[in-house]
Amino acid sequence: MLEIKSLEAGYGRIGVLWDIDLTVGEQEIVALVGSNGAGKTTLLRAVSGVIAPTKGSIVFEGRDLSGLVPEQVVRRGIAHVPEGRRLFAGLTVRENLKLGAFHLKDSASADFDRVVELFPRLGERLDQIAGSLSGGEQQMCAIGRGLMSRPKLIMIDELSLGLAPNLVDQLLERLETIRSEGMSVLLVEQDVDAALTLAERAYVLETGQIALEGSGDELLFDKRVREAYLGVA
Amino acid sequence: KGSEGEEAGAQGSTLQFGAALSLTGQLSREGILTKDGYEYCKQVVNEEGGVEVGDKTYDLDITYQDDKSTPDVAAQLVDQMNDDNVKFILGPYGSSSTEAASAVVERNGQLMISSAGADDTIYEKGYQNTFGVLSPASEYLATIVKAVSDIAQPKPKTVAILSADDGFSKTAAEGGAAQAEEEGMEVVATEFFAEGSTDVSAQLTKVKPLNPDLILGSVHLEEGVAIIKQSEELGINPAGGFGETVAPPTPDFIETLGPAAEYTLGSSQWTPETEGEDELFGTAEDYAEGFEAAFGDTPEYHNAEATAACLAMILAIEDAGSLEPEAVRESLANLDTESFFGPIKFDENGKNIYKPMQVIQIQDGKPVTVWPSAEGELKWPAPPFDER
Amino acid sequence: MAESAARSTRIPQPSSPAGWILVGLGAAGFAYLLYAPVLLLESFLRTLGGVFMFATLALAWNIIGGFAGYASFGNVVFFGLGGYTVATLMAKAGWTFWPALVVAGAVGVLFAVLMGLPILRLRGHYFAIATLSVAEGMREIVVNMPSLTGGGAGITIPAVGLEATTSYPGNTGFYYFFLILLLVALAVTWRVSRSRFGYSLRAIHQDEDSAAALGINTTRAKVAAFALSGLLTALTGAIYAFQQVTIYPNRLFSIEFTVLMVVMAVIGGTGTIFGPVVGAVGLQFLSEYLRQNYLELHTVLFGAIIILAVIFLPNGIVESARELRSTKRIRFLDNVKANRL
Amino acid sequence: MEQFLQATINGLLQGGLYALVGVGFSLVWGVIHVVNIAHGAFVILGAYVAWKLDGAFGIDPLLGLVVAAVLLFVIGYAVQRGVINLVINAPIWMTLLLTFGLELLLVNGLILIFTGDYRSIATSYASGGLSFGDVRIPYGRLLAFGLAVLLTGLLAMFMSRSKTGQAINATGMDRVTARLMGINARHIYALTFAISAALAGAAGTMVGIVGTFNPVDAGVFTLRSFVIAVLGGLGNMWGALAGGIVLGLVEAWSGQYLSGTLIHAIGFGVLILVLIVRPTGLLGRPYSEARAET
Amino acid sequence: MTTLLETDGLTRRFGGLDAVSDVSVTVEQNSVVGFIGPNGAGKTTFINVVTGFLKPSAGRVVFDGNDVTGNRPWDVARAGVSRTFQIAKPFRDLTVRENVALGSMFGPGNSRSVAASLTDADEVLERVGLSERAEARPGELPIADTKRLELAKALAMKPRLLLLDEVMAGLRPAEIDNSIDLIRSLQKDGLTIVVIEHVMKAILAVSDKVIVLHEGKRLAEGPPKEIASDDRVIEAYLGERYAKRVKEGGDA
Ligand SMILES: Nc1ncnc2c1ncn2[C@@H]1O[C@H](COP(=O)(O)OP(=O)(O)OP(=O)(O)O)[C@@H](O)[C@H]1O
Ligand SMILES: Nc1ncnc2c1ncn2[C@@H]1O[C@H](COP(=O)(O)OP(=O)(O)OP(=O)(O)O)[C@@H](O)[C@H]1O
Ligand SMILES: [Mg+2]
Ligand SMILES: [Mg+2]
Repeated sequence: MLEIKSLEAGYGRIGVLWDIDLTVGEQEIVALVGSNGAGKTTLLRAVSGVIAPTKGSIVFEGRDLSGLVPEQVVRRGIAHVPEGRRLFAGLTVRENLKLGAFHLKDSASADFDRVVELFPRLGERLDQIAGSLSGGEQQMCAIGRGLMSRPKLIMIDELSLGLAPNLVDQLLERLETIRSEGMSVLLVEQDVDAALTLAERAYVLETGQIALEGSGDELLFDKRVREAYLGVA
Repeated sequence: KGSEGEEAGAQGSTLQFGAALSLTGQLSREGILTKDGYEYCKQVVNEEGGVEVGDKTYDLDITYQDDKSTPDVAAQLVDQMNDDNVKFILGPYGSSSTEAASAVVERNGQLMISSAGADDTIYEKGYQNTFGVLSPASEYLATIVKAVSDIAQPKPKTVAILSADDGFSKTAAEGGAAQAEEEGMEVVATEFFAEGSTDVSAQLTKVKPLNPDLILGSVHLEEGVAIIKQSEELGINPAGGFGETVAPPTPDFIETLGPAAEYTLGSSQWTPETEGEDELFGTAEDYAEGFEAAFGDTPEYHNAEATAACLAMILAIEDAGSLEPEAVRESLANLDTESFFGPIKFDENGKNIYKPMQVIQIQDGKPVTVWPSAEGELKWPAPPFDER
Repeated sequence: MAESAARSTRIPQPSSPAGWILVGLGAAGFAYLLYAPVLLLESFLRTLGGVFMFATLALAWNIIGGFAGYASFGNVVFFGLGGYTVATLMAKAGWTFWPALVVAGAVGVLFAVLMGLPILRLRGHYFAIATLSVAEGMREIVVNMPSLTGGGAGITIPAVGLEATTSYPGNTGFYYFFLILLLVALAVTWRVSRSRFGYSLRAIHQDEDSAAALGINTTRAKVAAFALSGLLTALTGAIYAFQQVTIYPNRLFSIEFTVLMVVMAVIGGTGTIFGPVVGAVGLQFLSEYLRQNYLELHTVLFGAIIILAVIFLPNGIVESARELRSTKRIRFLDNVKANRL
Repeated sequence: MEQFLQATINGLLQGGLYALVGVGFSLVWGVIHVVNIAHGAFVILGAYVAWKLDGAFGIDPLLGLVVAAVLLFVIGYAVQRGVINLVINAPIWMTLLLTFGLELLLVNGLILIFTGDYRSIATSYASGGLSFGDVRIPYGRLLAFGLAVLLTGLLAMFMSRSKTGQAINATGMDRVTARLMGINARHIYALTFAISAALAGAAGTMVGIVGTFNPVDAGVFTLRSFVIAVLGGLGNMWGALAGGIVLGLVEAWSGQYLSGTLIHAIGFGVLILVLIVRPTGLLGRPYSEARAET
Repeated sequence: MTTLLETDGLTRRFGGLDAVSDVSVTVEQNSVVGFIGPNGAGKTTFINVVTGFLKPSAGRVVFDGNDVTGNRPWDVARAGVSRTFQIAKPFRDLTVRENVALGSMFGPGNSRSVAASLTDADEVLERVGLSERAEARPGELPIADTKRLELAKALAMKPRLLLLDEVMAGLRPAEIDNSIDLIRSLQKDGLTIVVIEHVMKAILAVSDKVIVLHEGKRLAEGPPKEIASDDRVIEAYLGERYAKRVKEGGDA
């Protein structure tokens, strides 16, 4: 579904990603882990068109995404939940969610109900200004907004960041549901344990290059991964 | 003309005047009118063979600089001209710039004839080197009062004065009020508003219940238009009519207000009916014709003021027979002549108090001189707006 | 964007060779400026004095607007107050210039504190407009106090004859006054930029909450910056008033001054030491050149040049000069690419 | 009492005109963070368009108003898309500088084309009015007022109800994320600026109908717009209406009962008081200032 | 042990919502207190009230025996309380080093010169492992480094009480271990620390005492192990998976 080949990208004259090959299949959950500053966020940005790759290709459903700006990418069916939430701080939760469905022609009330069901907390806060939400509530709102665009592929940067443990559990469960409804998920996650457990396949990114890839379970029991990411010898 | 110019050049080049004018910014409209007045003067002088100083004849040239409608730039420019050895300055537009320039002129020993610095205070600073050909600010409104009390029947008993709050307008307002008392009229209100106001409804609303016979405005164009326009809106119809300083004679006033402008009295430094004549420009009417031939527009009084300032400088130089500023200053102080602009003669402060102003009235979309010499008859009293 | 604005706050290290060269050049330039009156035409001195004046105003604005990030749109109020203080004291109370100048400075500081305390609580644009309002309001108040200020007709400082309390310094005199004040403003800016105070202002600029969390008394720092800005601006206004002899409220409180201060600081580079000076010198000479050569078109050209400058040098002149030094060229098109939507 | 009524009506009507002048300014400033110094020049440009149409082709100013608005819409769109968008990621000061340059260009260009003469758009109806005893309501100003309320209301509704309005708000708060939502930020910015310019054009026409104008007045309108926008609360369209009306009333009342030369000082005083009590203006939302950079 | 921070009936309302409601807690000198609770429980609000960024609707805050209720943020800071922001608030246009130096420049009691502060900053950067990025701008930092920077700024103030709002969010497990070590060593240096985290592993590892907030109220308080197995806490916050993991893994 998503196919990235020998991708290179960076900021201005600084290169960050080198020779990245990565794929995400239909209805697949793929985890992307890697240390601090490895370039995970950069990779997602390159896919969604926020930054322009300097080399390589990104193909989605058989069509090349290169040269597309973010607003065109999202129309192709890729949602990007950015790092740091980036809510529209002055708008209400409801308005934020509605904007997630901006490019859809029809009214998105079904999606809306689904998001509220997924995050009941947001349901209670629909008319609160998003900027005044608690950190975790903001995270919910950001993910909910991403889902509103009815994507074929949703890329979530730091899914569990700042969320209460029970909520993370629920959310991971919901990702399963989302997947079974036909979406693919590309997940950047620091809770490596949870991410690898959930994901079919995973990539480990180190200083801008893919260091390892394999099924979730394979990596979960890989010695290097356990040492570097799970903190267990 | 070409050969004459060469002769003059051969005899010792040109005579250089300098002028810092508002060619851009707030006052650019008037600044450009002033420039045209100077240009016309130059053109005529050179056509008539140049300026004779002693046994030499000079071609006249004027350098212009843009003061961006700000007094400090005007002052700076006059200073620059001094460095370029330009000693004879034709005044900038407006009282503020004139006053700023006059301080510099005084220090540098230059000589300036003001064409548009009317505010009396300029001449009360004790400066020796600044002269003004125009009637001073205190005359602007007083003239209308004089005219009305002279020829209006019935003579108004009460007047209300509306004035902008800048120095020039306030001086004019005070002059008008004093004149009104002198003529036995009662000044029932004097209201001020900020310079440049386009909304004077508050002042009009205050004046309305006092029912003055005459409403006088000491104003610039935009405020003058606002008074008439909003009086119409608010249904204010003084028994006599309206009179305003500087606004009514300008074409914009009539064009903007249309029929509402009718009957408004205005004061003007000059009209083609002004009495007097001189060798260079002839009578006021000759001047108007000549100017129109040269520029395509009928002259406004700003043009005439400017030409008159230039004329005074030339007459003084020719009288002095010298290009020494000190000598020219002497002859300026003693100048006493008739001109297309009226008498030019300066009191000890450098003001031309001897020249009467003209009063015009808008009749059938044109300013018609009604006083002191009459082109047409005063139409009095003015009918209410909705009957025009 | 973060990046570009960032570099401009970097402080030149005084110990670096480039720093010494800068100091050397500065000293040479200074020596020349001191000697200049002997070489130059009187009226050019006046023009130069005007350039120095604007440079000082831009530097003063830079302290509150560039360092602290509180864009004052009403700094002209200090200019006007300084000018009117001097004019009133000299014309109405018969003071000489120097003590009047001191009082003018004090008035600037006092007013900055009094007005700063309530309105420095406003953030961003709201602060800008509050200051603008104060300045415009003050202009009308001055117009309405004719007995003290001469009202709309202005007030004249006696500069000739018996009433003159201080002999008029002339173009050369004012040249030196403005030069010295500019040097003072530069020194102050230099000091501030390297001091804890300067750091606290930068911190406030970028995140006021974060600054407060680190123990910075943001209220005090902001008021102090405002007062400093007010002091320099009031002194400038005071000298200007004496130079002009007759001053009017419409000129001394003209919003044009505020706009020019901001424009000069911004085009040179806000938050830097030399940016405002470079901006003032550049713009004044450009506008003077255009004015002399294009009698009626000059303002239109000036506007067009500003637009082009913004598009191709969006980081300010000083920043672009640094770029030129380090990379030997200015990437106009890259600049455009980096900032366009 | 009658005087008070008249003053109130004057203030209200004047306030409506203020609001119309200021609302577009508030929109681009408050929402997309461009301080448009050239706003007043757009107002004047609108006035000239209607004036010229009236003078040269005899087109009724009310129709001229529509043409002026459409023309300015196009100009505004082009200016934002072709020029201001080029520096949109530079510090906010740069856009201010840019529009300052634009204002110089426009104002002085207008002087070169139309001279600095004062103009006014003459209509047969503007000066007439309704009378209630001694109290008069002039038609021209009433029209301007009605139009201001109408346009401001429409704009407010557009901003809060329509999808595009929401997109404008969102883009102003975080351009990059807005694009991730599928919003074409370039177009949205240009559109916002275009709407603002169109409103300025409409306001300019009304200014021309009820009063006089010349290019140099541009600065006055920009200044007014600043005050109105902030008084009401930046980026809040109803706020601009409220701001305009409050300002109009304050000025009318202080002109009536205090001094005519202090009305601006009093207006500014009221503004500062409002800000001290409500630091985000009459109707401003907290957090509306939050803005994320790239 | 003496009490360093004490709140008494602390309450903060937003409109109809009691974000913090009648919270009375004590933080002992030189202890590490963990604060947990569901999203929106009021943890950040609590910190904001304690540090003077929000005025309390009711209640008192006592620091080191002095009533500091409603004091301005900088006064609280200079009294010796430093905090981090959950959503990082770096000075965007300063370098990382300068960011940290500002903490040292204005921190409690230590009005240090610019030069000295920059040296201090280097030390602190070393300690949090950010030395390599000293000349970077905050905007260029990945998320974990941004968190380290928040911590470094707070540390540079040399505070007595450190309030950490989710400084470990976004760190990978190995890095979390480093942070745990850092907190322990800070405690050894004599600091008192309040840690807000959703990363239970860290909370359990460092805390002497854990306080649970729920809907603005204090739900539970006690030693970490007790809290982790408290049914109410599991129900409201931890969820089954975590409870299970904690039981399996035990203390690290
Ligand atoms: N706007 C930027 N300008 C310059 N460099 C940047 C920018 N954003 C990120 N970088 C650099 O790119 C590299 C990769 O950063 P990225 O944010 O992609 O890492 P990451 O894997 O997402 O890390 P984390 O998990 O901590 O978020 C880092 O070295 C970072 O400093
Ligand atoms: N300024 C505000 N206006 C209205 N509600 C607010 C405001 N600030 C916070 N809240 C609400 O108060 C509640 C407590 O928020 P707080 O940030 O303290 O939660 P938290 O415990 O830190 O949560 P998290 O773990 O998600 O960061 C939340 O429901 C939040 O939406
Ligand atoms: Mg990341
Ligand atoms: Mg929180």
